[in-house]
Amino acid sequence: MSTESVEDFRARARAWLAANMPRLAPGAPAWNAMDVSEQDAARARELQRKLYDGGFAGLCFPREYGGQGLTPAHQRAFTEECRPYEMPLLFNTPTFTIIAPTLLDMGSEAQKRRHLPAMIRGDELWVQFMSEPSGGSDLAGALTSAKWDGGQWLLNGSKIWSSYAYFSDYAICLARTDWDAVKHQGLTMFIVKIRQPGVTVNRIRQSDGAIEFCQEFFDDVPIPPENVIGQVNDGWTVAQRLLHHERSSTGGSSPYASGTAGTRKESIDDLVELTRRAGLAGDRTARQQLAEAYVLQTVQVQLVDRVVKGMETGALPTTAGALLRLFGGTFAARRATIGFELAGSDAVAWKAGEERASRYGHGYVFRQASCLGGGSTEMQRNIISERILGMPREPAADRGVPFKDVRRNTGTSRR
Amino acid sequence: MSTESVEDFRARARAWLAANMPRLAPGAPAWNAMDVSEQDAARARELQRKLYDGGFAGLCFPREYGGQGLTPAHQRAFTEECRPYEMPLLFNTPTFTIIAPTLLDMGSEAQKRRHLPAMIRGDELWVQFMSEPSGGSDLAGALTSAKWDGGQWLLNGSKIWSSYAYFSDYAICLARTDWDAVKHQGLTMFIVKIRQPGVTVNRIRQSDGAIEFCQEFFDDVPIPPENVIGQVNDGWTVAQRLLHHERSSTGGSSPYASGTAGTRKESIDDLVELTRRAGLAGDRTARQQLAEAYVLQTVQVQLVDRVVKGMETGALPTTAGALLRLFGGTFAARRATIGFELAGSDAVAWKAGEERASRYGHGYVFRQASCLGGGSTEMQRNIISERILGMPREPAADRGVPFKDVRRNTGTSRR
Amino acid sequence: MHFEASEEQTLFLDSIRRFLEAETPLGTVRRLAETGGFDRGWWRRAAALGWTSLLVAEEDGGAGLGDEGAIYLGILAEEMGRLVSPGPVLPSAIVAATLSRSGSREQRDEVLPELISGERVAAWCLAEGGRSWSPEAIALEAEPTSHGFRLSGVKTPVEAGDRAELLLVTARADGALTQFLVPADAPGVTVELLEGLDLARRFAEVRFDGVDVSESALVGRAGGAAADVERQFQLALALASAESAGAAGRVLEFTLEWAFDRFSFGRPLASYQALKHRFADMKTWSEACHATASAALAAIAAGDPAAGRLARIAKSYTGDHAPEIVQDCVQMHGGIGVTWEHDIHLYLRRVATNRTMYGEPAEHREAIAATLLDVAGGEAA
Amino acid sequence: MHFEASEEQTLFLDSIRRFLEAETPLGTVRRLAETGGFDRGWWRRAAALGWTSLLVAEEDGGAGLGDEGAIYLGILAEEMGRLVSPGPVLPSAIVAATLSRSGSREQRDEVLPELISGERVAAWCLAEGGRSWSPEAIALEAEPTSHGFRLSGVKTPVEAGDRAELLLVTARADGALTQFLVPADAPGVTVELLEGLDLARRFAEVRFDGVDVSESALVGRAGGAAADVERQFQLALALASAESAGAAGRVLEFTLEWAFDRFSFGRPLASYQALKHRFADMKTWSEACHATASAALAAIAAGDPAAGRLARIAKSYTGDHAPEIVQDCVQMHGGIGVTWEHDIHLYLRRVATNRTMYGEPAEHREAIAATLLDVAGGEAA
Repeated sequence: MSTESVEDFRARARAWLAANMPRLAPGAPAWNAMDVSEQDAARARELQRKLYDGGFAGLCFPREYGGQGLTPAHQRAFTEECRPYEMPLLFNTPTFTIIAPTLLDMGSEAQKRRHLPAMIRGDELWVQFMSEPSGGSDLAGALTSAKWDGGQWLLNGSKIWSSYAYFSDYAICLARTDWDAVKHQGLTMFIVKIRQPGVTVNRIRQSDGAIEFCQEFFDDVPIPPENVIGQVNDGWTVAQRLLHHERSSTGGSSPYASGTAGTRKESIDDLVELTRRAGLAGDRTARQQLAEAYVLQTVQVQLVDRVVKGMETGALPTTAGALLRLFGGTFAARRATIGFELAGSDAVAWKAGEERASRYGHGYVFRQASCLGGGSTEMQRNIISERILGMPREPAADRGVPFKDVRRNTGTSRR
Repeated sequence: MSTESVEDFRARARAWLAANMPRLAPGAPAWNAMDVSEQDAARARELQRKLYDGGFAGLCFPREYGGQGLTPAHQRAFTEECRPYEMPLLFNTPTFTIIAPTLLDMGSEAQKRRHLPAMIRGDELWVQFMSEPSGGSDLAGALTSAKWDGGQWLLNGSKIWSSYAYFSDYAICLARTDWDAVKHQGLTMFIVKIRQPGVTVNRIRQSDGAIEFCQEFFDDVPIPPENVIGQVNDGWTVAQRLLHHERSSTGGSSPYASGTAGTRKESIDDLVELTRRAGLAGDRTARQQLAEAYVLQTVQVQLVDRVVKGMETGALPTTAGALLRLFGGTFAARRATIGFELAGSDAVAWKAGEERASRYGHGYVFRQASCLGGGSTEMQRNIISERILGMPREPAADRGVPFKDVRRNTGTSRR
Repeated sequence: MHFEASEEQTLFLDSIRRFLEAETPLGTVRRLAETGGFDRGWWRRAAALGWTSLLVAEEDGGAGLGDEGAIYLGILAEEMGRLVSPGPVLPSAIVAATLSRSGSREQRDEVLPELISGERVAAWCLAEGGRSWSPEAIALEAEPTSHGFRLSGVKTPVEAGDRAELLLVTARADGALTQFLVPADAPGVTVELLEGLDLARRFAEVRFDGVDVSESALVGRAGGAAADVERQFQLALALASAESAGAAGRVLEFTLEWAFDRFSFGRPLASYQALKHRFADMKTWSEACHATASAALAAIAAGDPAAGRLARIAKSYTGDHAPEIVQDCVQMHGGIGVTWEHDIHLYLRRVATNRTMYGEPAEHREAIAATLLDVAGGEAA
Repeated sequence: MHFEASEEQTLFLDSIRRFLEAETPLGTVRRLAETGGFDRGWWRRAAALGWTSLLVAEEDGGAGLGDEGAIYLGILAEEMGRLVSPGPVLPSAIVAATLSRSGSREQRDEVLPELISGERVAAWCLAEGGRSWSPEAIALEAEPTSHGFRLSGVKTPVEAGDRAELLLVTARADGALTQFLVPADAPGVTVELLEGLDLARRFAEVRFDGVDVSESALVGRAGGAAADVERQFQLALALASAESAGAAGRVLEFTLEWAFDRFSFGRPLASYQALKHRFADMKTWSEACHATASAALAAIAAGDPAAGRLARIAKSYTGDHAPEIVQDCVQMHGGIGVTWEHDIHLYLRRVATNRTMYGEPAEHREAIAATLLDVAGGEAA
């Protein structure tokens, strides 16, 4: 089967988009991942279905699972063409860029046939149940447990930092199934239906006041055996694939994302407009800061290109996505600081109804989230030094010990 | 015996200085610790003798060891008064601020009576033989050894980074005397006469082209038993006192330093003049950098005051000198960078005979020395986190193992 | 606090800490944030501890500490920072000090006692919404009238402007700095509460639309307020610095506890060298923040001519470093550090606000550069 | 090097590396530093490998790579950085490219072959000793005379100015950019070798005291050099960036080896997490330096209208980060890292020099800000 050339595809996509997808109003705000409602989710499902019906959904997924079997170059062309249109961006992360490729790598044939087409059709939004309140960076230290009981698993415990769980359908969930095994060998990865008795989803208010993340509580939630991904007690292998795809996703190198939240240019225009509005267009220090943000943003895109090619050619190991996460996280934090400094006192006190600059204040308060979400920058530095540079691994006190005997948090100094 | 009031002392010192010490020419360059000749050393000995004869040497040392038994406040007053005069600053470090207080703490009565008055009279300049070519920050990993042989010790090995050894008289030298003991328990601290057969002193050229440091080689150098400081195999206790005094010295909190190389004002005037000469007096970015240097310099002095008082009152532990070393080292590096950036292309290429800006280029090349000499900033961070904040110590692979079995450097990747 | 506190200073510190921990622990601060800021009864009780009178002369009912009151105020500011406390400490102290120094007999006899007792609250109207907070940037016009002056202009942001009964307005009459004490309900004055980053401290925009005041509203003489304004400004810089030093120091303390208690890969976070080294940096910056804030307050207390420069140095250093300490402590906390539930964002909001209020680091550095470069001969004194 | 090198590019890279490792290893570089820079025979042998003709058209005796030659030059520059090599690669390539594009028949027939063969060396006279390296700052005057032009002004620092037989002089005639090819021994030209930080690369001050040149010295037409100058400038920025990326990348490699080999407290340095995390940062910056330099060269090779901005971005990013990588690698080495004996200072001198030459990061950021802010509508293209 011969593949359509990228340029032919681009022309066809352009025409289809113009005829079918809603155009964004000029100057419409870029999609804001921070504040998504159930209505937004319903709208995203509808648009995703539209793409599917037009043959423009799941471009890089295999045809047998509802995709189009095209190349990353086709996807890049489509993402360029769809900029002026409203897109179901909510499906990109984690559903398409993290969960779906993990299922592709590690799921059973039945799991792939059941869920991948449903995602691509817009029927299933997914989230990750990975982090735990007690866990920090140590994902393999999961305390959430699943017990085999009468032909099914029963899930108990709690997960946190899952985005959008309150309107999503399924989750991929890492749970401990053997407490006598050493840490990494007693874990299993499950598919969990979110809307069912025993699953409670609470929303978490962020330090900037927005609500995006959730915490879930599990009380004897039943999971059928066919919902195990990979092998029982081999969940860490699945988790590592998932983390790999997460690094690609947050680093910007995933071929499964379709459309982007704003072009590069829009994103610097934001700071350009702020600089002008603050009356700093002629201020040399402000100009330096603005240019610094633009330089870093440009270099980030260049670094993504380089690292993706390096991984493709084998010049860099597959863990090189950590370079992108580290660069991206620290750049986003720096950008938040520059925005805050450019905004001046408007970011600190503002009139009701004149909140434009206030988001730079809130962005500064929430700044470190960019260095925490998707794996902290500390974890990325560990990965880069240990797996890319081959430096010795950190000594861990939990190796070779039954997990039940590993030391855990003391005190309750969380305030 | 009642002590003279600081103000009376100050008046007396002022009069004596005016009558006896050579005045610095206005605008004379601050003393440059980087480029000291044997003639400079002879001159320092002469001036130190003059101070001694006038009763203004060793102000804070006890009277029984040739000092004046005065308080740090007297010393501060003297240091303020002596600014316009040429002073024997070469004696300050390490002789007065590091070696002498270590002898005071740990030396035998005979050692103190023999050497302290000789230092204060200007007869003995001392250096430290602590670091070794193989050793880096791990001073207790010394490979230089002393063997007991027929009523005396025989020293063999090599030391490095000793300033001024080529014109100094004595050294305090840490050597291994028991290879079967664990690392810290097989060391002994010795007094070593430098000018004697078996001691070879080579000078080391720095990356900026200057020559300050030395490397020494020892070939069966005899040391009499009375030259052991403290107990045999207890040299690490002595070394810890020495390191404590070194932190005070490089942090700027030693009461034994007399006179300073340039006032605070002179030091910023340097950058002010550079800014003007570079035509940047009206450049907003340059002004920010200049002010940053001045802010950091001022805060450094304020931090010294705070930490010294904190140590005096017990609010901070005696290891708090590490805070000053860390601040001082990183500030000096930042200042070198600011100087380099202000100087522009003049610091990178210059006409013969117009080298003024070139020292900012060389200062930049040698920048990290301020974060290495006197204990690297990494060691200071270890000390601060472990001994001030009480965080867990780094695991060391050399604890509880006979030193002869400890793993050492591999390969020869020094280039 | 500085390490040479006298016994009186230590007692004062203890009384503040006891009061704040009992009356406005962080849970209370959060509730106040929802309900509109500090409680008046609370403020009167705080005033009874002497908070409002530290820079007021004894004959005006003050503490009689003389200029040394600045050091006590610094202790208070640090403690306010340690618990992200509400309350108009800074404007109250500044206005009371100036009234005691330069106020008319009537202002001192009628107004000052009510400020000292906490019955009434005063705000200082300084900034005018531009980038600069320096007194040189003040433009609000005081136009002479037959019976006094007419004030026209906008002041924003004004700390505690929404709660103040009295406004100390820094203006220009004939181009020279002049200050007035104006009731907040005077005709032509409009106060609009602003929304803001700090949950416990509020700011307002105060408009003066041709506000007529009589001669008796003058604080000091017309055109003669420069010295008072400079001193007020120095105090504001030094107190904001001390407060940020206190806030960052407290955050560092509880983050260190967290690092001891929190286990990752079977080891406490505190055992990871990469984190240990960052804690070492933060400890150094934190001590430096305390050092420079204390030095600025000591200089103000001593009447040191360098006080203005030292206050700017303190504000620029703490403005750069206190927020960075708190941000890295957020990072140390991981995900919980960016939730509303965790208190660390209260601190981050406070130090971020302090960084901006009374001038950002860059503005103060520019002023410092001016003293180094723009004076003949580069005289830096 | 970028990760999609063609087979030809890889062969070219191998030939460079073999040549430099054999002919100018670091020991040789040190000796050349004492004796006055690169050897002419060495340069002719380098030229025989094609270094001088990468941007010269095939009909002028060049490689015929078209604009893709910029990518080959980038590979060469990185390798020069990896061994802190001497030699006038950058000025030679730039002058040869411009002569091939815009030179007269005579210049292309008579001069270009000698530059390509390495018989003669050319330098580009751009900067004039001020802070700015931008073409806009050029002031050297080309005053029309009856038979040509008279050049008056000073160019400094000029890379390889001391060794060049030919000078490409960027000047202004009637206010418009105009370029001339002038023999270094022309009457009125004075060349003074400068001392410098870089031990292997030399710069000179070149004075033009009323130097009379004929029309035939023009490269292109009078007043019509703006496009050539812009292209030369872009190439210089991108090549300096690539060289610094190569130098910093090499330093990172050998410092990592050092960290594996060096034991402290019985453990290799490489096992300390605080150092591991700094290596991770450095690796990230190093890859980013390579990425941005490659992207700038690719844009130049592709004739992308964004090439000028991308070259400035690359120069500003590498100017900030390559020196910081090398400095932190010095720190990783400890005391030996600040000795003359250790080669790391050769690298530090090179990247520090590159940071300054052709404009510091701040100058390029200012130019980038101008494209963002000063064009109507904020058009950033």
